[in-house]
Amino acid sequence: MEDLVTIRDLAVRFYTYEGVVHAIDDLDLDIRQGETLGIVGETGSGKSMTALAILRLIPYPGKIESGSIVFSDRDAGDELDLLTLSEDKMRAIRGNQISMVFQEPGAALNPVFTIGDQISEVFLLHRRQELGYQAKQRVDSLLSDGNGLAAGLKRPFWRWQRRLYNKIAGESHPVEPRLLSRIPLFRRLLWRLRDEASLLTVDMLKDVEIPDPARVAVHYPHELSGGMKQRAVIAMALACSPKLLIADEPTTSLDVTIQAQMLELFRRIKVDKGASVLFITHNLGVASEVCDRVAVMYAGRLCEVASVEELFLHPLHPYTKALLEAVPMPGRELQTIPGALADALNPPPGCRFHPRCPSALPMCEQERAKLKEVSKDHMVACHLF
Amino acid sequence: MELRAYIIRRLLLLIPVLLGVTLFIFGITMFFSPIQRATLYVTNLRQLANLPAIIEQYGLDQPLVVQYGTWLGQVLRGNLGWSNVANMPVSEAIWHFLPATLELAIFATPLIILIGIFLGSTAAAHKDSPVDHGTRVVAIVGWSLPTFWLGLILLMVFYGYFRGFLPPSRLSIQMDMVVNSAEFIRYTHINTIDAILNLNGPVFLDALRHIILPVITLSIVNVAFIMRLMRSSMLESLGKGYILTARAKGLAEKVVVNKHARRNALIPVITVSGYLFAALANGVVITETIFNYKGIGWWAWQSAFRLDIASVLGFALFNAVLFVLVNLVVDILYTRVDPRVRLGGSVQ
Amino acid sequence: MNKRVTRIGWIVLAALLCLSLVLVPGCTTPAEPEEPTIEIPYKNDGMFVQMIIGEPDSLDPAWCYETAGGEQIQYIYESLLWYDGEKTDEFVPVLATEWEWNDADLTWRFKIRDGVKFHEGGDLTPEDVEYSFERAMVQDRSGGPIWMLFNALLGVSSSDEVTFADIDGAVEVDGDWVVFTLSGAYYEFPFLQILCGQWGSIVDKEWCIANGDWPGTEETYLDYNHPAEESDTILFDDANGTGRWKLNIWEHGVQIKLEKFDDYWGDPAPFDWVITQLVEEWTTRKLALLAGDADFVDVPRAYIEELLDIEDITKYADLPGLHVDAFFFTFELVEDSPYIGSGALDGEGIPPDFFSDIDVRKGCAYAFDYETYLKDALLYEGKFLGSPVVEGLYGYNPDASKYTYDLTKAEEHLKKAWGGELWEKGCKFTLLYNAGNINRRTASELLAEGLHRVNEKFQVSIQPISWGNYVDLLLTSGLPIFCVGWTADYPHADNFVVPFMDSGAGGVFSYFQGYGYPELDAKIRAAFQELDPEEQLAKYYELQEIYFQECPGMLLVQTVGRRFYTKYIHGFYYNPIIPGNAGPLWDMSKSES
Amino acid sequence: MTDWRFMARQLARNPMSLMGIIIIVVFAIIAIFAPLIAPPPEGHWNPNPYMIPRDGYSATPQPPSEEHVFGTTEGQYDIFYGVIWGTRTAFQIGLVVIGIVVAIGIVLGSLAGYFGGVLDEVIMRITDIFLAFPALILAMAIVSAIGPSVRSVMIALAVVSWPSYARLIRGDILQVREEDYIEASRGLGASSGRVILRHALPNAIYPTLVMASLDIGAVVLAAAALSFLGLGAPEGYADWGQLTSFARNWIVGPPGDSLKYWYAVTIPGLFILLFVLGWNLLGDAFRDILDPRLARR
Repeated sequence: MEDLVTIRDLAVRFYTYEGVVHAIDDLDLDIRQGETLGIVGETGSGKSMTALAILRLIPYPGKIESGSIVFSDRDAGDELDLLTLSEDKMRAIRGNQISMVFQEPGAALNPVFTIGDQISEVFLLHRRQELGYQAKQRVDSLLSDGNGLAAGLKRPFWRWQRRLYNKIAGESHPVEPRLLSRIPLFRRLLWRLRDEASLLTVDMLKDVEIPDPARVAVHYPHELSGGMKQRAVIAMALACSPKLLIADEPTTSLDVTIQAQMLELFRRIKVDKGASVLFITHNLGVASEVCDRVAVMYAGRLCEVASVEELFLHPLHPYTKALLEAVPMPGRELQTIPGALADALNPPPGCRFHPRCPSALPMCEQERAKLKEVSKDHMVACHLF
Repeated sequence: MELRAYIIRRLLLLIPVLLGVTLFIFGITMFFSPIQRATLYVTNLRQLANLPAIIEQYGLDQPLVVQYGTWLGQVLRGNLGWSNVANMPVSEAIWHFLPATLELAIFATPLIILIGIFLGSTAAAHKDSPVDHGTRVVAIVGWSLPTFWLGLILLMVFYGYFRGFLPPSRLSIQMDMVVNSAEFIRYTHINTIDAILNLNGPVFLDALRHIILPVITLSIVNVAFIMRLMRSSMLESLGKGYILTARAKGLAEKVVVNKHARRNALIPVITVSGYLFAALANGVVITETIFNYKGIGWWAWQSAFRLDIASVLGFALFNAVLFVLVNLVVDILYTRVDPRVRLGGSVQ
Repeated sequence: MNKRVTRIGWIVLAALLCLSLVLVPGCTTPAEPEEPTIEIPYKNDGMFVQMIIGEPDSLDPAWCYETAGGEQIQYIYESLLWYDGEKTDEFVPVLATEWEWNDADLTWRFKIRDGVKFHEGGDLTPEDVEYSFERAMVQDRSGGPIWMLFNALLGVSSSDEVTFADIDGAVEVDGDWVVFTLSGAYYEFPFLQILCGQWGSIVDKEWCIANGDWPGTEETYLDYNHPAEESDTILFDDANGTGRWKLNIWEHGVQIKLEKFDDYWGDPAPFDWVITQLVEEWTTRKLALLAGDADFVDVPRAYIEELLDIEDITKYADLPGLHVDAFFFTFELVEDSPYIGSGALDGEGIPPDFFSDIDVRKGCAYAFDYETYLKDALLYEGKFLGSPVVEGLYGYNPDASKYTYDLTKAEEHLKKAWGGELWEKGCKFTLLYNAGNINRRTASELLAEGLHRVNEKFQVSIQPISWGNYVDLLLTSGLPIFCVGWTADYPHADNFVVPFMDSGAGGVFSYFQGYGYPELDAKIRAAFQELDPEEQLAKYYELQEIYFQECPGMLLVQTVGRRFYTKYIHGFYYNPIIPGNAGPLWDMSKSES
Repeated sequence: MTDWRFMARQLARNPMSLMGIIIIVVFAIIAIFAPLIAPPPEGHWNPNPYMIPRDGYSATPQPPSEEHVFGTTEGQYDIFYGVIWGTRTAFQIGLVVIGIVVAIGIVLGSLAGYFGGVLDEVIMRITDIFLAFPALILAMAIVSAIGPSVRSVMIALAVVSWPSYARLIRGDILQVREEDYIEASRGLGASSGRVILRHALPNAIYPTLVMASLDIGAVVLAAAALSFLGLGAPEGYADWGQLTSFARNWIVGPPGDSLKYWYAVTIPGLFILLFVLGWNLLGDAFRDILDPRLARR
C-alpha cells in the first residue's frame, strides 16, 4: 500500500518576542492511501501544527523551516512537494484534495453567513466547471422543451446563458464570466451556478446525516446545535471528496453521545469515500476506535509509530507507556506522568522526554534518538532500543 | 412588530433625558446674576440704566424652578423662545442653520467611515509591518491636530496661495444670486442637492468647491476614530477560527480578508458610528467658524459663548433627539448586519 | 528580529516627521520668494460686497440702536434731511425740501418732498412723516433710542411720562408741511442732528398698518408700547423705505442683500446690489479682500500693517471716530468688593472710598504711559484727549489741557494722597477688564506697570472677566476702576458731557462712579440750553476743564480709524456720524479703471 | 490576565509606543525644569510666573532673536517662555481632568455595575443626559458660566467627560462580576466593598487605562479649542491653546510673504500636536496590548 503523503524531516519554528519556539523538529511521517492515521500527544506536542503544516497554514509568526511534504496525486499520477508549490496551486489543493475539520465547530463557522453559503462556497471554488456543465444542461432542457410566447421571448437570454455556462464548463479561466462575477449587480446573472452549488450542498448535508438538510442550509451557525455544526463542518470538508481529510480533535468539544455518532460518521466516510484521514486527538480511547495506525508525538517530536493493536499491546517508548497508563481503566489506579510538558522555548537537550523518563540513560541527556524500525511497521525513537 | 415596540420604548426613554439635559443647562444659568444674563440684550451702554426693566421683562430674577416651569410650559406649547444670536425664534433658527451642517455631514460622514474602514483593514491585514505603523501614525497624527490650526492652514494654502481656489463660506456671490433667484427652487437648502434637483451644474460645482476644505478638515481629524476601531476588530476577526477554515477551503487571501473577516469586523464599527455623529457635532463648531460655513455648530457656539440660554436649550433638545434617533437607526442597522443580534439584545 | 523592529521604528519616525513637516509649511519652506505686489482681480461688477463682523438686531428704525443695523437702515430708509458731505453741522434736504425754525412757538416746520415712492409702491405724504415719528414714540422699546425724540420734543425721557395726547401733539401735519414742537429753543440745532439718525427714518403709514403695525389710534397705542422682542415689530426684518436700495433678503447670521430701487426719486443708486456678509474670522476676511471677493472688509486695527503696502488697496487714514475709551474711578466701592484686598489702607488692599481722593486719581492719570498705548495698542492711530468731548463734536476744544505720562508728577500726587499714608503703606487692588479685549488689557497693564514704577508697594493685579460679569460689577460699584468706551448718538458735546459728568440717570458713567453734584448738573444744563453759540462754546470748554481738574476718569485716546477698499471703489469721504464703516455708499461707485 | 511586566515589555518593544513614551518624557522634563529653562523675569510688577512676560504691547509678532528664541506672538508675548510654561499647564489640565474623571467614573461606574438595580438605572440615565449633548458645546456653556480661567476649563472638561468612564467601568464590572473567582470570594463572605476593590476593579481597570491615556491628549486638544474660541485661560497666561489663538490672525502673513509669521503659528501648534501625539501613540499601543479581544501571541 503506497503512501499518499510523505513528510520528511519537517521543522516548524515560531519566532516570538520571547524567543524561538521549536514547534516541530525534523518529523518523518507517512500517510498511506485510504488509511486513518492517528496522531496522539499532549496539548502543545505539535499535533495540530503538523496538520497545519500539511496545508501550509502555519499562523504568523510561525514558519516552516525545512523539510518536505510530498503529496502523491494518483489521478494526476504525479508527486507534488507541497512546501515548494506555488500559492495558487496550493490553494487549488486546499479544500479540494486535502481538507480539514477543526476542533471548535462554533468557531470554525462564520457567524454572518448561512451554513449553505459557506458550503457552496467550496463548490463554487473548486467545482466551477462541473457546476457550469450542470447549469448548461438545465438551460438546454429549457431551450428544448420550453415553448409558447413567454419561452420564445426568453430564448435569446437562455442562449446567451448557455454560451456563458458553456464557457465556464469549458475553459479553466473564461473571461466573460470572470468579469461578470466581479461586478456586483451582474454577479446575479450567474445565479444558476449558485443554484447548482446549493443542490450539491443539500446532498452533502444529507450525506453527513443532517435531518431536513434543505432547511438547515439556510440557517445561520448560531441557530444550530454543536453536533449539527460539526456535521456541517465535516460536510464542508468532504464537499470535494478530498484525498486526505485532516480532523483536528473533531470530537473533543462535543459531548459523549455526539462523539460516538461522529466517530461512526468518520468510519463510514472512510469506507465509502476511500479518503485517507489524519485523525488528531489527545484521547487514546478515541484513537483506538477509529485509527488504523497511531503516531505518538511529544514536544514536537515523534516518539513512536505503530498499528493500533501493536501500539496498545506492546508499547515501546516510555512516553507511550506512560500515556497508556494515564488512561483511566476500571480495576487499576490512575498513573500520572511526573513533571510537566517540556518548555517549548528552551527544550531539554537530547531526548526531550528524559527529564520525565523513568528509565532514562545518561546518553539520553546528550543526543536525541533517531526513529528506527524495531519490528514491521513499528518505529520508535528511543535509546533503549 | 417587535420593531415598533422597540422604537417606542427607546423614544420613551428619550423623555427623561431631555428633561435632564434642559434642567442641567438651566442649572448652569443659575451661576449668573440676573444682570449678567440681561446684558445679553444690551447693544448700547445707555441701556445699562434699563437693565432692571429687561430683567423684569424676561423674568430673569425668578427662582430656577419658576423659570424652568415657564420655559417648559412654552416648549410644550411648541414655543422654544427667542434666539438672540440668530435673531429669530429658536425653532426657526434650528431649521435655518441645519441644512449647512447637514451638508457637511452628508459629505464628511461617508468619507470618514470609508477611509477609516479602508485604512483600518489595511493596517490590520499587515499587522506590525511598516504599512501598519505608517497608516496608524498618519491617522493618529491627523487625530492629534488641533482642528482650528489645521483648518486655518488649509485655508491659507488653498485660498491664500492658490488665490481663491477653494474659498470659504457656502457659495460664491454670483451663485448665491442664482440660488436666491426666483427660478431656483430651494427644496432642501442643501445647496448641492438643490442644485441637482434644479439640474443646475454651475451651482453644484460651486457648492462643491466651497465644501471641500471643511469636509477634508473634519475627515482628517476624525478618521483615526474609525480607523483604529476597524483595525482592532479586524485583527480580532482575523484571529478567529472561521478565517482558518476559509483558508483551508482554499479561498484566496483577498477573499478571506474582504469577505469573511471584514464583514464580521464591520459590526462594532457600525455600533460606534453613532458616536462618530457626536464627534462631528463637536468638530463642526470650529470648522464652521473658520470656513465661515454658517451652520448649527456655529450657532450653538455663539449661543453658548454669549449665554443665549434659549438657543442653547433649543440646541440641546434638538441635539439630544437627533442623537437618540441616530443611535436607534444604528441599532436597527446592527440587526441587519449581524444575524446573531436581536433588537434590544446584544451580541454575546 | 530586533533589527526589524528598529527598522520599523525609523520608518515610523520618518513618516511622522514628513507629516508634521507637510502640515507645517513654515518649517520646510522659509518664506520662498513670491512677487511682492499682488493683483486684486475685478469681480462682482455692479455690486458692493462688504464682509463685516456685527449683525443687526433689527431693521426697525425705531428699534435699532446700534451701528450695524443703522448702516443698513440708512441704505433702505431716508430721513427728512442729511448731513452735508463731511460736515456734521450743516444739512442738505432729503425728504424735506425746505425747513424753517419758528422761535415764538418753538417749532421746526418741514416741507415734504412730493413724487417720492416707497419700495412697495406707496407715495410719500406728510402723514407718513407724522406717523413715522409718532410710531417711534409709541413703540419706545425700553433701552431704545427714542429717548432722544422725547427729550427734544417733550422734555421727558420715555413714553411712560407722557400721555398719548402729548405724543400726538408733538408732530402735526400742516398741508405739505410737518410741524415739530420742541421742548426748548436750545434744541433748535441738536434736533436737526437727531433727525438724521436712523430713528428719524420715514416709513409708509398705509403699508405699515396694512401689515399689522400700530393703526395710529389712541386706544391701540398701549398694545404697541414697549415691545418685548425684535420680532414683535413688523419692521424687524421686513422693510419698506424710500431709500436707494430695497431689502432683498436677510439671511440671519449669514448675509443681508440690498437690491437697487428703480423708482428712486433722486439720482439712481451707484450699485445694483449692496451685499453685507458676516464673517467673524479676520484671516477669512483678509483673504476675501485680496481675492477680490469683497470690496470692503472690517480690518481690526492690530492687523492694518498687513495691508499697508498693497497698491491694489485704497487706504483712507486719520479718520477720527466719535468714540473714546476711558478708565473710570469708582468713588464709593461696595464694602465687600473682592477686588480691594483687605479693604483698608494697610498695604494689603484699599479702602472702599479709595478713589474719592483726588490725588489718587491724578496720580493714576499721570502714571499712565499714553505714548506707549498710542504706539503699541493703536499703532499711532489716535489723538490725546483731556476731556470727553472728542474731535468732530460740536463743542470740541482743540487745546484743552491733557494729562501726560509723568512719573514725577504722579509721585508728588500719590505722596499727598491719603495724607501720605498711601505712600508709606502701599496698596493692593485688582484691575478688571472684559475678557477678550486685548487693548483694554494692554491699558490695564500699562497703568499697573506705571504705578509699580512710581512705588514698589503699589501692587495692581489684572484679571479678565466676562462682559456680563463686568457689567454686573459695574452696576453694583464692585469695580475699583472700570474701562469702557462711548460712541456718539449725534455729534453734539452734550451727547458726551451728560453721560460722563451728570449725576443723574443720564450720566451713564458718572452715575455709577458716584461722581457729579448739583452745581455741575446745573452747569451742564446751562451749557446745553445756552442759545448764544460763543457763550455755549465757552461753557463747554469750562466743563471740559472741570473734567480735567477733578479727573473723575482718565481719558485714553480718541481712536482714529482707517478704511481699506479695493482700488475699484471710488468716492469715499469721511463723515464720522455715518453709522457703519463702509462709508457713504450713495456717493461712491465701483469701476474697473 | 495581563501583568504589568508583560505590558512594560510590550510597550518598550513597540516602536510607536516607544516614541510616545519618549515624547512624553521629554515634555515631562521640560515641565519640571521650566523655571530653569525659562526663568521668570525679576522684579516684574506681576509676580505670577504663569503670566508670559511681554516685550512691548504692539500686536505684530516679532521674529526669533537672541532675547526671544522663538520670537514673540501677538501682543509681544515671548513664545519660548509661553510654550515652556505652557507644558506645565498642559500636564496640569490633562492629568488633573483625567484624574478627576477616572475617580468619578470608578466610583459611580463600579457602584452601578456591582449593585445594579435602581442605582444602576439612575446613574446610567444621568450619563445618557451628558452623552446626549456635544461635549465641546456643553463645556463652552459651563466655562462661559463660571468665567474663563484655567480652573473653569478643567471643571468644564471634567464635567463633560466623566460619563463615558462611568459607563466603561460599569460594563467591565458587569463582565467581571460574573466570573467565577468573584462568585467564589462572594461565597467566602467577603464584603462587597472588598470584592470590588480587590477583585472586580483590578481586572476591569485596564480598558479604563487605555481610554485615559488616549483622553489626556483629547483633553488638551479640547482645552486648546476652548482657548481658541475665547473661553480659555486669561490673556497672557502660559497656555498653548491661547498661543495658537494669538497666532490665529497671523497664519497668513502679508501678501508676498505669506509665511512671515510662521514661528507664531507653527511653534505652539507643533507643541500641542506632539504632546497629544505622544499620548495617543502611547494609548494606541496600550490599547493593542490590553485589548482583551485581540489574541495575544
